Amino acid sequence: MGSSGVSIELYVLLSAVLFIMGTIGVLLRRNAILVFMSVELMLNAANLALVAFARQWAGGDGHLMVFFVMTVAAAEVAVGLALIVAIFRTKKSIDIDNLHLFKE
Amino acid sequence: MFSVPDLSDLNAGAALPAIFLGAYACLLMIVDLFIPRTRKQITVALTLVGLGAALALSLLALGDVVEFGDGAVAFGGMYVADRFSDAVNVTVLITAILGVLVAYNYLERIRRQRSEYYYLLLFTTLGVMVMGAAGDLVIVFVALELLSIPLYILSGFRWPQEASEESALKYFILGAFSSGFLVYGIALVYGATGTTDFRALWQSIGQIVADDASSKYLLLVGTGLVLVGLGFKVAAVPFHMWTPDVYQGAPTSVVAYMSVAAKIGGFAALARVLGAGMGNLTLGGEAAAAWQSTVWIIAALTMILGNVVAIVQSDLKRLLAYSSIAHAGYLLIGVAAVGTPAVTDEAVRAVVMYLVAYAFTNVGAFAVIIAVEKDDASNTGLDSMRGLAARQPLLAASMAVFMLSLTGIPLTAGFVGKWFVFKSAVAADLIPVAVIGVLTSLVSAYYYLRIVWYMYFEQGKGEAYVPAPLAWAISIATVGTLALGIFPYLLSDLANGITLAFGR
Amino acid sequence: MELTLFLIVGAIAIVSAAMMLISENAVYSALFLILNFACIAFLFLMLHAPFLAMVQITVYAGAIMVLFLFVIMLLGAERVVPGFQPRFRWFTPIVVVLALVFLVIASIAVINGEVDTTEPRKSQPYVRVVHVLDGAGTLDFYLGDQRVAQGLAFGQASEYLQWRDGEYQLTAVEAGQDPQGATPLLDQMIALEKGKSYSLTAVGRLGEAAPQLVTAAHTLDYSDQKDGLRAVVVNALPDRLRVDLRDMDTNETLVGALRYGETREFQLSKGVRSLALYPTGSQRTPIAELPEQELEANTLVLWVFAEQRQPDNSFRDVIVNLRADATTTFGSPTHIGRLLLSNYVLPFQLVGLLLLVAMIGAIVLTHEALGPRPRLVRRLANPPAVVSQTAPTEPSK
Amino acid sequence: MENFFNLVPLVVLIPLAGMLINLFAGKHLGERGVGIVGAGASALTFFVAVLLWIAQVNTGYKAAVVDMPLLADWITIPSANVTIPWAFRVDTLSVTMMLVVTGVGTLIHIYAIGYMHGDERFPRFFVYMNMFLLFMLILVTGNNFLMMFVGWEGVGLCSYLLIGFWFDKPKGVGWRNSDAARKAFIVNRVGDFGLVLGVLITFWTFGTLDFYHPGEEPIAHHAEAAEEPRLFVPPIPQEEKAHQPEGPLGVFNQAEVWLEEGGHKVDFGMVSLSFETTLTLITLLFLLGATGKSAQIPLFVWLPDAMAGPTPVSALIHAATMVTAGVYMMVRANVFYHAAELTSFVVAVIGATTALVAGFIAVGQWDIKRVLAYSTVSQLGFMVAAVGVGAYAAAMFHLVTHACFKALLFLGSGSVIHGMEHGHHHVTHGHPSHLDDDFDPQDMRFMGGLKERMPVTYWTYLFGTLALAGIIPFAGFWSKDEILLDSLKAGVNKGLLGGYIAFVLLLTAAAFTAFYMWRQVSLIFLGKPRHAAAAHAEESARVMTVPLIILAALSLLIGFINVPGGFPILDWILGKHQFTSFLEHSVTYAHAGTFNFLLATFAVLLALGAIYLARSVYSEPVLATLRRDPLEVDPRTQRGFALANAKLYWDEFYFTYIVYPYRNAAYWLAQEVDWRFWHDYVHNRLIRDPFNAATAVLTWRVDKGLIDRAFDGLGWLTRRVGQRLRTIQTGYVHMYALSVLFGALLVMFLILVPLIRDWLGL
Repeated sequence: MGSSGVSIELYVLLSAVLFIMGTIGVLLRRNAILVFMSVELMLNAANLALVAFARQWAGGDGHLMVFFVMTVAAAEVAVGLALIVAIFRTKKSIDIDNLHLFKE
Repeated sequence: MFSVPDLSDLNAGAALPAIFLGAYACLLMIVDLFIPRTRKQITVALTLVGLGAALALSLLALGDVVEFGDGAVAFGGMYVADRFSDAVNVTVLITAILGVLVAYNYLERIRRQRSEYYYLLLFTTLGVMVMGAAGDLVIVFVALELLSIPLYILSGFRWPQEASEESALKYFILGAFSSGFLVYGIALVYGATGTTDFRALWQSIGQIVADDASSKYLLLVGTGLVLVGLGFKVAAVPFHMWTPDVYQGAPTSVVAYMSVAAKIGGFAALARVLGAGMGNLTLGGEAAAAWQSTVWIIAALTMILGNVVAIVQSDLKRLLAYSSIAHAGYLLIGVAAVGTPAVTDEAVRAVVMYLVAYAFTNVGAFAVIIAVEKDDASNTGLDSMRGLAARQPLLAASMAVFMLSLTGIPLTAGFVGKWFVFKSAVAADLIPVAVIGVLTSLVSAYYYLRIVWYMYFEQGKGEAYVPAPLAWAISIATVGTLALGIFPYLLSDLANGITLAFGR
Repeated sequence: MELTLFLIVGAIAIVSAAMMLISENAVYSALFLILNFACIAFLFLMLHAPFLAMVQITVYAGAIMVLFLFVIMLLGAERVVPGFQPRFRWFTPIVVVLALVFLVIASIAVINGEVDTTEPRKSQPYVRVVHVLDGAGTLDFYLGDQRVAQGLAFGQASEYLQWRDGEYQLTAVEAGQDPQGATPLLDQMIALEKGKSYSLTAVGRLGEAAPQLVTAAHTLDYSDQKDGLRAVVVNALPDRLRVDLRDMDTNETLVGALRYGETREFQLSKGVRSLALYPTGSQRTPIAELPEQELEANTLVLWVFAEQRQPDNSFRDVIVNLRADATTTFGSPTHIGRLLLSNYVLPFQLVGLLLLVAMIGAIVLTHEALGPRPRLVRRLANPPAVVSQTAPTEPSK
Repeated sequence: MENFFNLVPLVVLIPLAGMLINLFAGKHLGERGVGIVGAGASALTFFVAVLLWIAQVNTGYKAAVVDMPLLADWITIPSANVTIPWAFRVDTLSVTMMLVVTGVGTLIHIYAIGYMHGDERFPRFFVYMNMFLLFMLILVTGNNFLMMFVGWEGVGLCSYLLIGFWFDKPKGVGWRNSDAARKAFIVNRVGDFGLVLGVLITFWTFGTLDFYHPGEEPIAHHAEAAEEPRLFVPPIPQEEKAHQPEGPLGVFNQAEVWLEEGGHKVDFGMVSLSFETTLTLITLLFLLGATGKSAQIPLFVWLPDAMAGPTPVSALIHAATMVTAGVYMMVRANVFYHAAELTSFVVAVIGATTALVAGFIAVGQWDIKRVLAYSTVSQLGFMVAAVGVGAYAAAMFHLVTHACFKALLFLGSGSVIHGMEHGHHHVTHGHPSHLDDDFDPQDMRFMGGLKERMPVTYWTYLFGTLALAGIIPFAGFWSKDEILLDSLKAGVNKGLLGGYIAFVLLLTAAAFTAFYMWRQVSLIFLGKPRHAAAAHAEESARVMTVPLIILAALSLLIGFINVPGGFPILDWILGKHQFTSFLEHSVTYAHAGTFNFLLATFAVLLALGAIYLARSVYSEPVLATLRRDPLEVDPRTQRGFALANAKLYWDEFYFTYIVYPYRNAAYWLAQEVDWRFWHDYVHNRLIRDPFNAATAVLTWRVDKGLIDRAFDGLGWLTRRVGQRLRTIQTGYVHMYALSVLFGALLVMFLILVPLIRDWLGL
């Protein structure tokens, strides 16, 4: 357990930057696949923060949380991509701005 | 802590109803392979048997007849089998039974009679049950996903119908987006406290509060983001926008179940996280928790927006979507009251009672919509209610009961729920928000009673098809709504035992 | 050096994320995202999380992203959607502004979050109490005014409990008695420090040798040696001034001249051993023996030499043998594996179910044969409305 | 005798049983069966009420609290130490109300058998009527505010259902009925809101909602209570007064104790109010509830429209019972009102003003039932004003007498309408070409001369009219006189401004009452028939006329239960203030008035004068050719009549200033706030426009082609805005995601507010 030489704070700040970039991706990209990828980026940023905090607290709980986030992400991706495939068949488009059947 | 515990040390018995349901669902998947396509009613019957058995187990636990396991804590603190979780189990299992009953003929009619529907429903029910027993933020997250992902799939169950697909994709994208916030919030809370376990969290927060340590910033921002994730699930304003679109597009039988189950899960998690994990997060020497004001402001916004916008809706499903947003607001009042330590118990009970009342009423209302809906998903407008009383007097009477209950008229379950929630809010010094609650529920009378009006006092075709399972579901819901309204002590007696095992 | 490395990797991560966001071609985006994940995996390594780094590469960058690429290619979707043109021109600036506000708030929280360290925070001390107080029945132990052990019998130890550091009064009373009211059998101040573990052993004999507390501070950290283990011995024999502990097979003296009330920590190599206790200087008859037993690597053993009162009021000297596992190095596969199979077994099962659900979902949503199927011979209840309903009188918008 | 008290659950259970029987078996019972069940349930309940009354008398007027079987722990939360049982209170006040509700109710049920004969939904009508009895009895027998509220809401619901009972009548009529029902419901919700808030605050203040706990006797601590000695029961001895019951007190006794102690504060979290202020707040909120249910200014507008319902409904619900619920509630809470002087003043003014305004409007109405409706509003105003001046017993007395004669008048009007319809049917029978679309059986312009055709109706109606006008010795004289005297006394003896105001307004209103009632009698019964239908009208069936006769007798006699002390001879024969002393056992501040010969004479002369005036205006020759009202023609009274006929433009006022703005606000909130605000305002105005403005300025400055570019830019901008406004209201996922992000920021901001405050040093 040598000294890492880098403050935990920097890791967490980096994670915040990545998280925000993921958020921006979700909000701005119109391609549904890209939107999912941005969500993955957000989850990864959260993972980075968790690992950094786990380092700080020298505890295993953070690592386990990361493990579960990864697994859940895998499950989400499977369902999400299936949905995209389904909607592509119907609409021949995966532009999420084309999803506006409901108006009020 | 330093040795790998034997599985029997985990006190897994305490989680028996949930474990049973999970195992049963897996088994059912295998058994279903051997059931021919044309005889899927067997699968439905088996699903109902499983849910009924789990309900029986939960009732035994709730009534203290049998004690499964040893004490409340199971799985090393991950699962908390206290009265609260028992009550959540019972509520969601009743909802699931009603959900299966309303789905069977509906799926038949829309030609989607697939047994996957029923397993997915079992899994999402399991998600809610675990959520209600969460003792750790990890469980909150995992159970939330186990609750949500099947619902995303079910929303899209009617593909290639565009509306269904679209609602599923919207729900999914926004759900994944908001669970990103949830995870980041959990990360920040973990960073501030070094733990995700509610008991340790409580201690750790106590220390931060006592020292007035500056890590409270991290903690508060983390708490806020966790609220975002859970607020999305319960459709609180301003995270509500998905609700009308999803409710309108998804198959109605899914919406009937989802509108209640997701709320039960979300509010159970809110009560757990805020009540048992962060109830002592008090700053500046105040008695109430720091998140209380946030929650009640959100509650006020939710009630006002939900009720006001519902007034101008012309589609029943959309109207009930806004109505469910409004009810999330009333429930959030109860959650806000949890933040005052002296009324935590009372508020948690109020939330549970409201959920029970809401479960019967709302599933019932959607069941009526299923009855009038055409096979091509049309005829869900308000017009479909015109003159229903003439053709279908019993159906119309049930719908009238549900509408009165949603309005909160005395002698219906909805009144009892509202009464307790408002009372807890008054006890927690949240008088303004109680006043807003009373005012907005007066406003809500307008659009609920308009439906009653259409049914009874206007001419129209008012067609409906009520096959036996649907009729059963509607009858159960009606009887439940009325029984709870007329004999509220049935509910309040049970509720009196409800406590959160941790959190004081 | 490390800082430089961090800055370089972090910069690559940010740039690759940005490139992912602005690439018109979805395939490029996916590739940039893989690069980003690789950077994060590298950062995981720097944060002493080797296992997660490995999972990140194999599962995320490997499996999940391949799935993404596969679907992009399958749909031919790499260019079908306008990449970065939101429908409203004002939308982009708003998003950027809100995102920046979010970032500022999060940064303020982090900077105030007391995480500006490079070292892991020392954990709060772990404490356990051991009862070898001769002549006493079962005991309750209190640290400060909180109970640490209840109804502890002779020769037993409590669980390790995590405690806040500081000075505490440790009192022992007979089981079930009120610590305020009763005269404590033992009453001693102790100081607990962060990052250490304590075995607090109550020794002595009622009535004769004053009961006292032997505080053995040791560490529970994983040993650097693969086959080594830690041993802590405590002499709790009031009548024996000095004792030696020897390995009976090799006749090696492991501990020499241990006084009453003293404690000592030493390293041992793993293996099968049988031990015996002799008065210092004498080699003939052991006072007490510990039968042959296997000592495992990376455990902590506590041997307390104590006298046990027999039913006829005579004494017999015994070696109380207590063992505990060392904490494993954090972040290692072993560590995570152990946690997964102990405390985290419930979420582990749940995500298993979740993957199952995802599988069902993927099938249900895409399998052609599961789409709408021919109508069975059933009564069609509500035929589709042919004529559209009359216009609602309520204004719908 | 005390065992009789245990019968009280029956007053709820019998109507419930009647309702259920008719609900499930109504179709098979036939009209006769349904009528017997419905009216029988009501009669049985009356019988129970009589038994309870006897028990009251024989036990020395002891109040009893009886739990409903099965519902004793109606709402119980042990942890919070809250118990709200479903408990009935039998005391003199609730017994009075029970007798009125069931007694008048029974007669009206019987009458309805005849009146509703042939209606296709005959059973449903009796289901609703019994349901109404059920809720009304819950309202008056409950021992806590929550039960009262349950009944309150329940009668509102029944009223709504019954007003809209004929929603399916052809053309405009059905719509009018349903609109009236909705109007009643909505207006009442406004009042209910006040009541709910009042109950919540009461609960907050006292920690209970029970009026009195079992075994607790009302205590009166105020000095005034001692000043005005009770009439027949010796006041509670001094030493007993000091004795306070053990354990927690019901709200009223608790209020007395706190008032006696003085200086009690009520903590509302953010603010802490003195107990007296709290009481004022509670009573004002209750008053809001009462203005809704008892149709007072400003919420009276629903009652005249409610006459769209069948006439028995008007008689039972909208004249005799339900509308008096507000008065009952205030009398029940007399301890509160007695202590809250400000509220009492407001109550007196509102009541008296309502009495006058409604009396004035009644003069200008043509519809026979509308006149009676405004008359009801006016008489309710008398009762409310009585509460305001502290004459609680007088208010209750007037409630009882009014129930009798107003039910009589309504039933009489129903009989007239019936007769007119019969006549009209007779006239048009076999003459389908006989076009007579203008004909309205309720319009008094088509009547006239019915005295000969319908003698029983005429004579009973005359009794009712004289009672309402306050002519001695009819019932109205006694009760109205007591209210007038009490308000004058409140002004003179206690120096209350409200008393003077009430006295003047009420006296004027009394004159109007006599005038419009005689106008009505003249138009309906006197002169010659002005329409063929009136000429062929026929007397109603026995089942309808017998209740009329009974009620007419009651209108004459019921006033004698409370002959004031000092009235010559009669007070010696009948006893003084019987009714008041009966009430005194449960209404702490009930006090008897005295008799003032001068005032009584003046009031009677005033009424007679008004009748004389009416007689001269609506003389025989005028009546013979009546097309327009003489008052309408006469230039002196023209404008006044127009105002009265247009109901003082009260509805228009509401529509212009409340209903439309409210509806617009709802739409505004829905469209503007939810869509425009999120999507347009926040995004466009707050963020996009400044952004665009900023960029525009930049281009301006930076770019060389200054003005051209600017105009081009503006044109482009307007086009874009137009496009956006059109496309914006769609379900874009991005919008929703943005809303989530915005929400995240909002939540973060809200949760950090305390820390931000610390930072800024606030």
